[in-house]
Amino acid sequence: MFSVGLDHYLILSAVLFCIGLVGVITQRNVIKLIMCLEIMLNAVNITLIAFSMYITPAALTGQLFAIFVMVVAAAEVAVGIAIVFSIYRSRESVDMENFNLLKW
Amino acid sequence: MPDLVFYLLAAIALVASIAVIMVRDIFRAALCLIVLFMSVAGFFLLLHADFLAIVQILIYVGAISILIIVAVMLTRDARQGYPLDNYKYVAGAVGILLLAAIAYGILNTSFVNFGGAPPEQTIQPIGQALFGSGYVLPVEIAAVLLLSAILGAIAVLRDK
Amino acid sequence: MEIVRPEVNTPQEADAVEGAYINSLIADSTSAIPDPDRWIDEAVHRNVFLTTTDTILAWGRQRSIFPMLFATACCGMEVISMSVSRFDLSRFGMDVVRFSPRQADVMIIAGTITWKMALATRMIYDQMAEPKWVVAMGACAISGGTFRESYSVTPGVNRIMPVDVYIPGCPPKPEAVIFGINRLHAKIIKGTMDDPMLSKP
Amino acid sequence: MTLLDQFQKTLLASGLPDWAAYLVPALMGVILIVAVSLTLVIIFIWWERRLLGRFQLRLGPNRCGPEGILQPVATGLKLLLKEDIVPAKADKILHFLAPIVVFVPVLMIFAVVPVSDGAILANLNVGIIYVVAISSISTIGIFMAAWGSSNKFALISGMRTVAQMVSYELPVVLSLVGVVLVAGSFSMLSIVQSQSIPFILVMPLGCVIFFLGCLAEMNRSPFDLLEADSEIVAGYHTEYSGMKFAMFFMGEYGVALAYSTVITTLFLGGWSGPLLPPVIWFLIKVVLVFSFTVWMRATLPRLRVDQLMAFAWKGLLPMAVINLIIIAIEVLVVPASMLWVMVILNFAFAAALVLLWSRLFTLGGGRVEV
Amino acid sequence: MTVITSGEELGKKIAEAIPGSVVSSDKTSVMLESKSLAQVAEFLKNTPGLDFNYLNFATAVDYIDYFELVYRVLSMEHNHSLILKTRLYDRENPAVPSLVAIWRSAYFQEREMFDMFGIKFEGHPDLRRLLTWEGFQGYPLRRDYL
Amino acid sequence: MPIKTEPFYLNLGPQHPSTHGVFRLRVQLDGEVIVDVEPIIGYLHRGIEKLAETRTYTQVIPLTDRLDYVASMTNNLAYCLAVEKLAGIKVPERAEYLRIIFSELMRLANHFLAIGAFLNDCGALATPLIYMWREREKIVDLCEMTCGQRLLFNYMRVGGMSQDVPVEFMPALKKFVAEMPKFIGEYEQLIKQNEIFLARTKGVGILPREMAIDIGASGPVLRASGVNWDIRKKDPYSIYDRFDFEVPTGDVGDCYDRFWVRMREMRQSVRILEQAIGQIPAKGTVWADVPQFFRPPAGEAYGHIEAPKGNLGFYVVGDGSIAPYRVHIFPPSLMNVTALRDMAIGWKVADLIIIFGSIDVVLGEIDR
Amino acid sequence: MKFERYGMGIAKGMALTLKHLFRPPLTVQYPNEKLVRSKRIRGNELVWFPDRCTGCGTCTKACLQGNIILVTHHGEENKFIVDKFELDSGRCIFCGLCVESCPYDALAMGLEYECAKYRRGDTILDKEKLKLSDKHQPSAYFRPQFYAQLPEQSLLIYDRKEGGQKLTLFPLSKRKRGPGA
Repeated sequence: MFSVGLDHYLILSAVLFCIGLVGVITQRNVIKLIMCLEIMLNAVNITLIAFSMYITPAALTGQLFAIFVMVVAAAEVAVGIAIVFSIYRSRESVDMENFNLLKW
Repeated sequence: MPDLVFYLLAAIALVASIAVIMVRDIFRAALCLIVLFMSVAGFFLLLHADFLAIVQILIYVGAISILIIVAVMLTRDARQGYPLDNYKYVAGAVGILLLAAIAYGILNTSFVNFGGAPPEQTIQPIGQALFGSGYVLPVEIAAVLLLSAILGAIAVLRDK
Repeated sequence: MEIVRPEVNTPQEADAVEGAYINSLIADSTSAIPDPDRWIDEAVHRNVFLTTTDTILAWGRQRSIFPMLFATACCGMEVISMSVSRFDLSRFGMDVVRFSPRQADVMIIAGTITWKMALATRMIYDQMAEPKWVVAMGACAISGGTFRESYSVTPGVNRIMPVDVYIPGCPPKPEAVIFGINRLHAKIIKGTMDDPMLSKP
Repeated sequence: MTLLDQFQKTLLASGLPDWAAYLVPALMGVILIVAVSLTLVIIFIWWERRLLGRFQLRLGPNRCGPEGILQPVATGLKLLLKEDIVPAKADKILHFLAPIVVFVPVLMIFAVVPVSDGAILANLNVGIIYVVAISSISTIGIFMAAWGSSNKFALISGMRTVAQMVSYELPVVLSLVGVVLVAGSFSMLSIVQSQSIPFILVMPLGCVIFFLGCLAEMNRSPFDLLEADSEIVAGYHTEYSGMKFAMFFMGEYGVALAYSTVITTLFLGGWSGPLLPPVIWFLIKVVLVFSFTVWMRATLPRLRVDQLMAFAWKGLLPMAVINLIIIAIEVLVVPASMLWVMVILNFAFAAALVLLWSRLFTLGGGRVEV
Repeated sequence: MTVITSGEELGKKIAEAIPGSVVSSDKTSVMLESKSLAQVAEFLKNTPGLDFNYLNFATAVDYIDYFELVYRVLSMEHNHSLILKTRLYDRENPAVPSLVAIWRSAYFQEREMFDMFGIKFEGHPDLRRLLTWEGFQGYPLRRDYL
Repeated sequence: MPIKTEPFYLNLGPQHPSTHGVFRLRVQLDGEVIVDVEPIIGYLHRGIEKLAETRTYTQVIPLTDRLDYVASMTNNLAYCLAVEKLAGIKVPERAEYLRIIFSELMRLANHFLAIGAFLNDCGALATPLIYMWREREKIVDLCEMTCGQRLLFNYMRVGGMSQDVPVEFMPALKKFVAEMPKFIGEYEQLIKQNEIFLARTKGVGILPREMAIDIGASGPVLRASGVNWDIRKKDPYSIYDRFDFEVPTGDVGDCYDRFWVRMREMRQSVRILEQAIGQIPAKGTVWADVPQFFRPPAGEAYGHIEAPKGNLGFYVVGDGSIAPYRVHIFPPSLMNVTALRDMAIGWKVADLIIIFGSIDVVLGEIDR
Repeated sequence: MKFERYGMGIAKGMALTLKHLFRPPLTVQYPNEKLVRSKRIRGNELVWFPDRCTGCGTCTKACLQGNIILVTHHGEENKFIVDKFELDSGRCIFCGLCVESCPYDALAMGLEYECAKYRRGDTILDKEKLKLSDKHQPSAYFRPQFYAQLPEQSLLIYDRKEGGQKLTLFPLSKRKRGPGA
C-alpha cells in the first residue's frame, strides 16, 4: 500500500489540480489567479509524466506532452501578465472585479 | 528510499500549493509557488525524467516565477492581496467533489504497463521523438505559438 | 537620542522635521560623552568565552576591519591618500570599504561635523552593527578645530558619540592615521590600554 | 561512473539498509562540495584582493598569515560574530531566507564540474542545462533580499537584477547550444573529452558571448550594476550585516568561481593538458579565467542599465543566434575529424560578425529609452 | 583685461533709461534705488552695447545702519564689468526684488543671503534656508549675531 | 513601456559614496528615471565668512585653505590678491613666479582628483583614481617639501609667500614636469577611447552654452559648453600675461567634454610650468615685508582668479582695523551645481552620479 | 554605445593596466618601513624651548583660534616666568603662525606625527609635556638652523637610486611585529 505507484502520483496531481481550481475560483487578485493556473498546469504535467513512466516507459510520449504543456504555460504567463499590466495601467488595480470590460 | 522522498516531496508540494492560495502577501505567495515548482521538479527526477526536471527548474523557476515576481513588483499597491470572496464554500465543495470523482476513477481503474525499461538517458530519445518522427509539426506550432505570445505581449503593452 | 521618523509627505515637511531634530540634538549634546576606556573589558565580561576563543575572535576582528569612510571635509582627502597605493590600507585587511553602515566596523570620521550633519552622523552610528568603533580623525572631528567658535559646528564629535581613538592633526598625515588604526587594533586585541608596548611617548 | 556511484554500489552490496546507502554517499558529496568549494572561494577572495592590489600598484592584504592568505578567514570569523541587524520594517522571513537561497545554488553548481577524468560528483547527462537552471535560482534569492529589506537602494538593485539576469540567460544558453552541437552531449565529462581542440578556438564568438553573459550573471565588472557602490550604496545587501552579509559575500565570489570552472570546462578543455596532473591543469585554467575577470574589473567602467539591456538584446542575442546557425551548418558539413576547418571558418565568421555589429548597431546610446 | 566700466557714465545711462533709479555713482560702482533693481538689471542685460549677461557674484554687507547689496555683473562679449549696489535701511524686514528671472546664477546666492542676512527677495521661486537648517534661530552674518 | 509606477523619493546623501563629501540630492524617481532633483547643501557649512570677521588678515589665510581643500593654495592666492588690492601691496617678482607655479601645480592636483573621481563614479573600480593619485602624491610631496603640510598648506601670505622654496625643490619640479606629458598620454590611452566610457559620458548631461552663462558657471564646466572664458586670459592677474598657453574648450557641453577639457587643461598647465621654470629669477625676496598685524585702509576690493574649478572670487571689505569687516567668498562650485537639475532630468540615477561627478564640486567651497 | 573601434579602446585600456601589473608597487609598509618626511614638516606637536621663552605672548596673539594658553608672572630682573603653557593638539591646526611669529625662536614645529590617543584629555599638551619636547628634534619650518641636521625627504618622483622612495617589485610580507602588525 505504501510503496509508491502510479496511483499515488495520480492522486497527488488530482489534489494539486483541485487546489489550483479552488484558487482560480476564489482569488480576486489576477496575479494570484495566474499563479493558481500554474499550479493546475503543473499537476497535469505530473500526471503526464507519471503515465509515461508507468504505462509506456520506453516511448516517452508523456514527457513530450509535458514539454508542450510547458511551452503553453510560458506563453500563457507572458500574455497573461502583459494583459495584467495593461489593465493595471489604466485602472490601477489588479482586482478581478475590475476586469469586466472587454476593451480597455 | 524513493518512497520516503516521494512522501516528503508530496507534503512540501501540498503545503506550498495551499499556501499559494491562502497567504495574503502576494510576494510570499509567489515564493511558495517557487517551492511548489521545485518539488514538482523533484517528482520528475523520481520518475526518471531528469531532462524535464531540469527544464522545469529552468522554465518555471528561472522564467515564469521571475515574470510573476516582476508583475508583483510593478503592481505595488495591490501587494497585500484581497480577501477570498463569497465563493469560497462553493469552490471548496466543487474542489472536493471533483477530487472525489477523480479519485474514484483512479482507484477503480487498473492501469496496464506496456512494458519495457525506462531509457537510461532521456535527452536523445526526446530529441529524436520531437524532431525525428511525428512531432515536427507540433514543435513548429509551439514555436509559432511562442512567437505569437511574445508579439502579443508586446502589442498589448505598447504605447497607444 | 531616539529618532522616530514621522510620516512626511512633502519635502518641505521632511526638512522641517529634520530641523527640529537638529535643534533637539543641539540641546541634548551639551557635554562630552566620556571616552570608552573600559569598553572591551565590559564586552568580555558580558559574554564569557574561553580565553583562546576570545583571542581568536579578537584576532579576526582586528585583522579585518571594514572601515566606513565618513569623509566630510579636508581629512577625506588624506583618507583617500591612505587607502590608495602609496600607503595602502588594504594591507591590514581594510580594503573592503563598505558604504553601508550595517557592514562597517569602524567609522573613520574625517572632517568637520556640522550640526546639520551631526544628525546624520548619529543615525549612521546607530545603524552600525556591534561591535563598532569610532575614530575621530583631525582637529575638526576631535574638537571642532579652528571652526570651534562657529555657530554651526559641533565642538568635537565626542559630544554625539563615544570615540575610541583620537588622531590629532589638520589633517593628520596618512601614516598618523595608520598609526591610529594600529592603536585601534591594539585596543581591540588587548582590550586594555595599560599595555607597555603601547605607552609610546 | 563516478566515485560516489561506485561507493554507493559497494554500500548497497555490503547489505546496509536501503536509505543508508542513499544517504551516506549523498552526505559525503555535500560535505565534499561545501569543504572544497568554500576553501577555494576563500583562496580566490584572497587572490582577487591581492591581484587587484597589484593592478593598482599596491600590495593588497599581506599581514594576516603568510602573504595574507588568512585574510578571508579573519573576515569570516569577524562577520560570524558581528551583530545581526534586521531592520524594523523588513520582511523578517524573506530577510532571513535570502542569503541561503543565494548561497546554496552556487554550491550546487560545483557538483557537475569535472575536476579530472571521472572526478565529478554527479555526472548528469543534462550537466549544462543543470548549471543554467540552478544558477537562475539565486536570482530569486537576490530579489528576496532586495524586497525583504525594504530599502530603496535595495529595491532599485532588485529591479536591475531581474532585468539583467533574464536578459543574459538567453545569449548564455544559445552559446551553450553551440558547444553541445559540436560535442554531441550535454554531459560535462563528454564535453571535455570531445575537446581535442579547446572550444575557445573552435567557436571564439560563442566563447566571448558566453563569457560576457557569465560576467553579467555573476555581477562582475563591467556589469556589476547590482551593487554599483557609486550609485546604489551596496545594492541588494545594503541592509545586511554579520553572517548573512558574509553569505552574500561568499556567494558572490562563489558564483564567480563556479562560472570560471564552467568556462574552463566548456571552452578551455577542462582538465586536459600535457605533463602536469589533470587537477593542476584544471586549477591553472580556472585561475586564468578568474584573473581575467579581475583584470576587467580593474580596468573597465560600468555600463548603465539601459545600455546593459541593449547590449544583451541588440548585441549578444542576435550574434548568438547567428553563431548558432553557423555552427549547426558546420557540424552538418564538416566531418568531425576535421575540427581545424571549423577553427578557421569560425574565426573568419567571428571577425565578420563583430565588424558588422560594431558598424551597424548603436546600443542604447543617447537619451533614456525604455 | 576686463575693463571696469566707469560707473559714472553708466549711471547716467541708467538714469536716462529708468528715471529715479540711480542714487549715486562713482568710478567703479553704481548705487541704485532698491526698488528699481530688477528693472535696471533687465536694462543692463538686454541693452545692446552693454550686454551684461553674466552675474558674477551677489552678496550683502551688514553696515549695522543698513544692508548693502553688492552685485558684480560682467559682459562676456565686451569683457567689461560693473558693480551694482543698493542699500536697504529696513532692518526688521528688508526686502528687495529678486533677480533670478534675469540671471539664474542669483538663485543660490539669494537663498544664501536670505539665510545669512534675512533679506527677503520678492519673486524668488524657492526662498528657503540654504546653508543652515530649518528652524535655525537668527541670521548668522549680521553683525549683531553672536 | 510606461507602466504607471508611483514616483518615489530617494535621498542620495548626505553620506553617499559618490557625493564627494556631504552633499545631499533629493531625487524623485519614476522607475529609475529622474523626474526631479533638488540639491540640498549646507552639511559642511562651517561659517568661514563669519569667523573671518573675527580674525586678522593673516589669520584668515588658514581658513581659506579649508575652502577648496583639493587645491587649497589657489584659495590663498585669491584671498591674498583681494587683500593686496585693498592695501595696495606690490608682490616681489620671485613670489609672483612661485604663485604661478603653485597654482598650476594645484590645478594639476585638482584635475587629477576630478578626473579620477569622475571615473570612479562611472564605475571603474578605483584604478583610474589610483593612477591619478600616484601623480597627485608627487605634487603633494613637492608642497610638503616647501611648507611641511600635505594638504592645507597655509603657504601664501599677503605680499608674497611665507618662505622661499628649498634648494631641492626646483630639480624635483623639473623632473616632475618632464614626466608629466608621458603620464597624461598614458592616461588618455587608459580611458579616452574606452567604448563603455564613451557610451556613459557622450551626450549625457548636456549643459547648453546659454544656460551655462545664465547660471554663472565657470571653469571647465563653462568652457566645455563652448564659451572661451578663462580669467587667466581675459583678466590676467598676477603675471599670467607673460605666459603662452591655450584655453581648451568643448563644443557640446556633455560629461565627456568636461572630462576632455580637463585633460587638455592639464597639458596647458604643464606648458605654463615649463615656461615658469625657465623664467623664474634665481634669487630674490619672496615676501614684501608686511607686518603680521597690518591695517589696510577702509574700503573694498574684489580679487578673483581662475581656480581649477572656475572663477573663485574674494570680496573683502576693510574698515581700517586689523581684521576684515566682511569677507565674501564667491565659490565656483556653487554656481556650477545650479544647473544640475536641468542637466539630470530625464536621465537615470547612474547618469545623475556621473553628471554630478563631471561638474567636480568640492563641498568645503560650496558650503563655506 | 557603439563599438566603432571594435573594442580597441577597451583593449588599449586593459593593456595599460596589464603594464601596471608588472610595475613595482609604490606601497610603503608603514609600521615596518617609514618614509622620511619633509625637512619643514609640521608634525602634530610643538617643540618648546623653555629657556629661550620670555613669555612675551606673541604666539598666543598669532594663534588664530586662541589655542595657546600662556600664564606668566613677573620674576626678578623684570622677566616673565611662565606658569602655564598649554595647547590642545586636538584643536591645533598646525598652521605654523605661532612659530613664524615667535621673536626668540623659542617655538618650533615638531617632527612627530604619530600622536593618536585613546583619551580626549591626552591630546592636551601641557607645560610638563612640552618641557620634555625640547629633547626632540625640531623641524626646519621657519627654523632654517635645523635644516642641515635633517635627513633628505624621500620623494615619490625619484626612484631609489636617486634617493627617492623605495620601490620593490615583489615584496614579501614583513614578519616583523610592529605595533599592531
